[in-house]
Amino acid sequence: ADQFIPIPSYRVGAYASGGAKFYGGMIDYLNYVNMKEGGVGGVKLTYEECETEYKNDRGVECYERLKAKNGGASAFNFMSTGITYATMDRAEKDKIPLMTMGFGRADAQDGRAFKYVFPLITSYWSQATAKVQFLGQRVGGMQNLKGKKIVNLYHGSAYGKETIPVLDAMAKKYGFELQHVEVPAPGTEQQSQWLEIRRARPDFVLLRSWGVMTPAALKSAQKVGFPRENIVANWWGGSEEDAIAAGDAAKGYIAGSFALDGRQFPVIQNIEKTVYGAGKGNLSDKGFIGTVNYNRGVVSGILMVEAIRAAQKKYGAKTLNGDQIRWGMENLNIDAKRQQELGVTDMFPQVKTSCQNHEGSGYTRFMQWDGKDWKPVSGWIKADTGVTLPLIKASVDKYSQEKSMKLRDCAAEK
Amino acid sequence: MQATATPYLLSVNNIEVIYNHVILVLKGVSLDVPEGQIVALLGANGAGKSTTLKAISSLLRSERGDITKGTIEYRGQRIDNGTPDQLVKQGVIQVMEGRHCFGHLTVEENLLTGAYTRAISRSEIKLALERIYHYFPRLKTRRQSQAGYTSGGEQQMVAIGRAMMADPKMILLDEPSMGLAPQIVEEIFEIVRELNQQENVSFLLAEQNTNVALRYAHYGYILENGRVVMDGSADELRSNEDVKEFYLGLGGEGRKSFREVKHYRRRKRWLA
Amino acid sequence: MFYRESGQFKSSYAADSAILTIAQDRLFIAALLALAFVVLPGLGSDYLLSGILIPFLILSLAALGLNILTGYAGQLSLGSAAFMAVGAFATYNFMLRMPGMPLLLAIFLGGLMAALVGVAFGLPSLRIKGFYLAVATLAAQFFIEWVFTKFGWFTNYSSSGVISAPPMQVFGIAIDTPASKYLLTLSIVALMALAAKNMARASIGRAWMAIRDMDVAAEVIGIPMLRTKLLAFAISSFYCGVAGALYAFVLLGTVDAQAFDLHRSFQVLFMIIVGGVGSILGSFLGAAFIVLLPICLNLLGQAFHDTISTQFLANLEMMLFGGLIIFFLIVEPHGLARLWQIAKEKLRVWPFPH
Amino acid sequence: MNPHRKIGDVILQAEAISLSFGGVKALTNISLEVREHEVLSIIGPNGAGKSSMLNVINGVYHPQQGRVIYRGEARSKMRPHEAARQGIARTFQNIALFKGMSVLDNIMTGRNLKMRSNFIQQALYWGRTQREEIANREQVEKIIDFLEIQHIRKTPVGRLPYGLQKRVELARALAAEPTLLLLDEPMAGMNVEEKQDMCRFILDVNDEFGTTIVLIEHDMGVVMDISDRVVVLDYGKKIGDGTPDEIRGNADVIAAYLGTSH
Amino acid sequence: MEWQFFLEVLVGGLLAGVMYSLVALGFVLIYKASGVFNFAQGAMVLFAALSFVSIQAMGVPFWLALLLTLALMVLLGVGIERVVLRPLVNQPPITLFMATIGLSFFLEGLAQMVWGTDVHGLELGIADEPFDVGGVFISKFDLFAAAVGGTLVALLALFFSKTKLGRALRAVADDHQAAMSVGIPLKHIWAIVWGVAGFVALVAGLLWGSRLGVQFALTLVVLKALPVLILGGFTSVPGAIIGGLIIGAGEKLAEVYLGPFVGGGIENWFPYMLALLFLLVRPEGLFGEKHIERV
Ligand SMILES: Nc1ncnc2c1ncn2[C@@H]1O[C@H](COP(=O)(O)OP(=O)(O)OP(=O)(O)O)[C@@H](O)[C@H]1O
Ligand SMILES: Nc1ncnc2c1ncn2[C@@H]1O[C@H](COP(=O)(O)OP(=O)(O)OP(=O)(O)O)[C@@H](O)[C@H]1O
Ligand SMILES: [Mg+2]
Ligand SMILES: [Mg+2]
Repeated sequence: ADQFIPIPSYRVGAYASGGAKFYGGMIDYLNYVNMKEGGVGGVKLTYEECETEYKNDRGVECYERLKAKNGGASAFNFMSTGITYATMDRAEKDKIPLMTMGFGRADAQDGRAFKYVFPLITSYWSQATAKVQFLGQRVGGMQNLKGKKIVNLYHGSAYGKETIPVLDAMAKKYGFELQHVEVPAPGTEQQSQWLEIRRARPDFVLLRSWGVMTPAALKSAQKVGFPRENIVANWWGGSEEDAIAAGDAAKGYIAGSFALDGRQFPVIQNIEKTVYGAGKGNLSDKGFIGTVNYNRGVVSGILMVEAIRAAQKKYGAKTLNGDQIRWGMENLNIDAKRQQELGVTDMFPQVKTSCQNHEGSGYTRFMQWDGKDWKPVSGWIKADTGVTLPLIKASVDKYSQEKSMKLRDCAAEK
Repeated sequence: MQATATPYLLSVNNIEVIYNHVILVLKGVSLDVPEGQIVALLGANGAGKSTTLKAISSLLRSERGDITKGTIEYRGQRIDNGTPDQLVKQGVIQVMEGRHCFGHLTVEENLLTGAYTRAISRSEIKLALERIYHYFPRLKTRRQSQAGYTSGGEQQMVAIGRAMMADPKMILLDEPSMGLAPQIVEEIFEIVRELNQQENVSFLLAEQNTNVALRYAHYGYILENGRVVMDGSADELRSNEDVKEFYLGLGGEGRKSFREVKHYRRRKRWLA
Repeated sequence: MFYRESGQFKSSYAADSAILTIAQDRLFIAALLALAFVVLPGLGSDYLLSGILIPFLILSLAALGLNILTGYAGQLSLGSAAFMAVGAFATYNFMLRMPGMPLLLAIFLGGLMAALVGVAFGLPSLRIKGFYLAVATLAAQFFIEWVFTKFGWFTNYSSSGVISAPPMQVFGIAIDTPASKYLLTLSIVALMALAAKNMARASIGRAWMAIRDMDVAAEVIGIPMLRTKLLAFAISSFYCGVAGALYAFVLLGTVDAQAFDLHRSFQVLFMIIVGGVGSILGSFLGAAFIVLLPICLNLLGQAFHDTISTQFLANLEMMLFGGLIIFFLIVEPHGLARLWQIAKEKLRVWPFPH
Repeated sequence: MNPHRKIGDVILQAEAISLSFGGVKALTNISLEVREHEVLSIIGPNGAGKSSMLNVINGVYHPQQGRVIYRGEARSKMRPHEAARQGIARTFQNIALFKGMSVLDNIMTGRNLKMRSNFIQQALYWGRTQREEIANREQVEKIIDFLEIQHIRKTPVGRLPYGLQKRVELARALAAEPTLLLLDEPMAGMNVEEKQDMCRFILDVNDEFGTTIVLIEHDMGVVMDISDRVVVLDYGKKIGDGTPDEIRGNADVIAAYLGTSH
Repeated sequence: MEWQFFLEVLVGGLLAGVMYSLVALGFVLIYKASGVFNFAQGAMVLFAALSFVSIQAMGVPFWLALLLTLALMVLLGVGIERVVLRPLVNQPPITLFMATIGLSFFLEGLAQMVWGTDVHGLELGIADEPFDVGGVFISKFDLFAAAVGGTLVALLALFFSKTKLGRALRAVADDHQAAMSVGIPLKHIWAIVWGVAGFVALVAGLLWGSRLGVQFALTLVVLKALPVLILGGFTSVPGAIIGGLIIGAGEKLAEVYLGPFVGGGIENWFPYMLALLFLLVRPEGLFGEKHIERV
């Protein structure tokens, strides 16, 4: 029997550089599992790619193309907020889970409203709170944030504005002064924004950037002489691509991450040995093994496979349908021990999901670019749920009412 | 047929032209222009005069027309698959129907573009310009105004002058008299004759104004929807009854008033 | 031989100005409609219906709208996506703020809103022409996109700036299966296409084309520039607005303003140019080309995906797509519709060459 | 003779028109009258300002000085489409047909003024619209027969030879059933036979519908034969105004325009 | 302080404007010389920059790499003429426009197929440290860019107005067929123009590339160039630079001083609105050629 995993990749267009590595990593891991254990519980993993070009309508087409193939799709990970929105209703109806690891709707971590959406490890909101806590550590304690001035420089899009309410809440809670500055998408030009920032003289700049906005921001920061080590971005700004593009202007700049880069992790080394050893590697250039995006892809693969394992425990080792995989994702438990077995200790935080909690972690770690490489500069920082949960509740209520739907009763299920 | 044999400057052999792969316009046209002669191409609207000229100057392709049969030779060489600029360099240039001036360029700049293919010094260019202004004094007064804003007739003059700037050996004139005041028409044809006699330039001119055309041409062809239906020396043609009636407007008893022409007159067709 | 109008005489002007004058054409269209309305909903797979046909139809409608403005009235516009956005967000807010409003009515009102905005941004067209106007319509594109991302009201303050479709029904029938969504879209598109065709062959259509071909002459024979142009903007935007509403509600279900960004505008423009400016049929052919071709190429690519690197394939597909656009333009600069027409002319005289 | 032919009183009057473009004086202080039912020709060398004069009359150009009085109503500025509403139609020197449309549609466009149905009715193509379309189509067909262009009804105008295009343009102008018809070199690029036909059409229009005609033409034969009156312009000035015979005799005119060949 | 800040924004805007002009120039060139709105300009910028850095990555020294890329761009120009433009001579502008759209897809695909999709940094060796003029910060890099832009414009402007070739180019733009009829060889003309446009694209690519990194998003800088283009006029080389200055300064000042009232982020649409206002007064842009309409 086979278990089918759709790969809605994007290897052309604006975001190809990231997409190619991410899906490369994911595919490599699936092959690795097949080659090492002959699949999951004897069930071979199969996959098929479909080019989305990071476009909503192409994404929908890919979803429809792959959802029913080879015994039914296990779960989709589009790595695109837009496509995820565009397929949410369909997934709900088709009972196929969507992995939105690190992106997508923050409120989707409430499994009662979003049964089939899984913002695993960390949602945008969790990261936002983590960023502020990281700054707290930098100034020696949250209390010292009081009176500090922080600018939130955000991408002028739905994605960019998403964290404004959370940050406002944090500002209220810790009494720092927060100024929101919008960069019109796509963000190739930021002169005026950075001049304003220079005038405002903030202590830190929280960067909610994306794509070309990141290098442009760093270059402009350099131009107005703003120290890069006081700029903290979320994970979309935290890959090699983002830093390299900015050249030496990126030195010292900090970004969040939910999956560390590097080849030191056993799992990466094994993949390289087994998969690339056998010449089955997906990357055209082995050099990119261990890059941030590649490792994210591997993590995505791991979570996918672990979900399948969990599901097989309940439903038996056979081809499973989307709804059963969903159960698996809802009952993930990757603790220290399991991480040890997988050889991913410290690569990403422990994950334990439930019917109510589709995020399962909420940890973020921060890395600094030293000109060549990302170096961790913090431990795993837990989201400030005191801030996020109320917001999630409010947003979920609005959603369920707009959709005129009633929430799942997790207690009833089991 | 072997190329070298033809004694003519230009000879068109039985060409067929199709537009857009569907519209058949020329159905086997043949004509010859001897060196140093003025040959008139007559015919009603839509007969295919302009098409013939465009076929020769190979401007046809830019209108999605193709020569599907036949050959065109200039000085014994095939030119039916050349490009316009090659032809101009060889001395064949066309003055297109409907003026086609460069609207945004000044009158003078228009004329200058005519000399594009000639590698000559500034002073020579000045002389060439003066020559044109000598032929068309009106252009001199409007030299600095954008051609797009000059009157119809002025534009016609620009177009002809522009072609003359290339100092060609053979000019394909498409309806030179269109929209010109009578005495300018005369002037232009005088210029044609002058160029022909002094500078031995040969002409192939498509003309509706048969009257004038036949007065200046040595030889003439008459085109009827895509076929040559008659040809002969200017005098022969002028004395031919049908030509008299249909192209010169002369009935048996001299010129008819436009007021009196009978409505029901049926047109006689030649069979080709 | 078989495709001839010979022996089919038109006895009245009405018959002569009918949309389909040749019996074979009428037959063909009838068959097509039967296929679309009866066969496909029954037999078509989810993938075919909601992965391919629905997006194809919706974008055709947008193309139709732009074709009215650009193809018929000759006003080049790069703001189509913005007007789609207006349609989508307006429909959403109508349904949200006036509970119980029927879907179709909401969509219609959404279209009207788009029309209003269209007229506003159409005003400059009275002075500005050609590519200048095109780039000027970008102002509409960026401004409207900005408004919808900027002001939370339009998205009912959704935390992630998206609007989500409520459960939909038409005349009591729930619109939730691919088939029902497909039929809804198809009906709307078919009707509006017919309306467009009618306008195109009536006096308003002629007025538009006149302005397109030579506005001075048009004014000299008594066509009022202002009214005619603005009407074109209004109707065109209405079509785009409805398309936008369908795109948001029927196709995606949840969208943010970025779904209607500049690329969408360009996409729609590509459709009409490739398909044929000033041709209803062209709008559909163009949409088919732009929407389906990349998918076909991608499917083709799948065949080789284990022999050649997907990376390489993906880019190759893109090159092929561009190459094919150029190829078809060289074959027929006036778009696929004209190609189709010429093919028919040839067929008519077949087997004789001319 | 046909009752229409007797020339009525002045319907259009240009008073001291002056028009210049930057440096170029196209018209200086021109006054002329057009009488009902007459055929008035404007002649003059190239660039004399003939076309500009027509453009002033139907509001394409607005003169710096002077005014135009049409049917007793004076105006100095007027949009072309208003002129059209009041019954002034025209053809153009450089053909201005709608290249993208068929002959039939081009002529139908000439009747847009006569159509009342709104775009919603048209979208449904029902009732009024359909009636209108057919009624007007009948009118147009009359004109098509009259000008003998039945065979090219459905051809795109772009493909037509020059002469026929001119004819279609005339048809489009006639479709508006004008009281004043302005023709700018309608016979340019035609051979004698076609000119004869064209003259016939013009005269018939003038006879049967009593349409007043202002004609610009360079063929003296035509002008002298068919006009009732001739106005001569030269470099924007009026140098002659009178019956063909008077003009033939006018010394200035001979010097400036006719030359000795006539 | 306040006026200093104002100056800073103004100067920054003006300099940014020149960067836009650089991209706009490419459009002007091709539009002026063939009446084509070249949608592929962005793709050409990407192609040029990507080729350059990739060649450099092979260990080729800077200047040689520059020359090689230049040669490549000229080759590209010739190719485009042969394959795309020649068969489409004398076709309506909208058709040619669409052809260039096809071209842009092709180039984007090609660039990424040949050189890969990876992001490259690009250092021209001009450190972007600001230097201080009485409290007003001015970026060295921007000054450099401005200088380059200025020179390019001056050269091209001369070329078009003074040379025989320039005149021929304008003739072609007016009427393809007539130009052919007087013997202007379209194929050479277009090859040259596209070659030069390729060169301009290269310059723009290098300057922008060293700002944003060489990556696909380079194609987006076009969006900044379009308002410059309409404001200056499609057909005017000086217009490109002046338009750039106006747009640059305008959008920056607007963002800083008007932005706050509407919550900022107006830089995307403001330039277009600004250009629109200018168009309402001058429908062909500040220096564009008037559209001639005679009847
Ligand atoms: N580009 C074109 N596409 C299709 N048909 C064309 C084209 N150009 C000309 N034709 C057709 O070819 C025929 C001949 O046209 P052509 O212009 O050669 O006639 P002509 O003798 O020059 O007439 P005229 O005296 O009016 O100029 C006409 O019937 C016309 O319809
Ligand atoms: N829109 C315009 N802009 C600038 N100059 C113009 C314009 N229209 C006409 N002119 C100039 O005014 C003068 C008269 O032009 P007009 O077209 O009226 O002459 P015409 O008598 O019609 O000549 P033709 O018999 O050659 O058509 C010409 O010198 C022309 O250059
Ligand atoms: Mg001709
Ligand atoms: Mg005139």
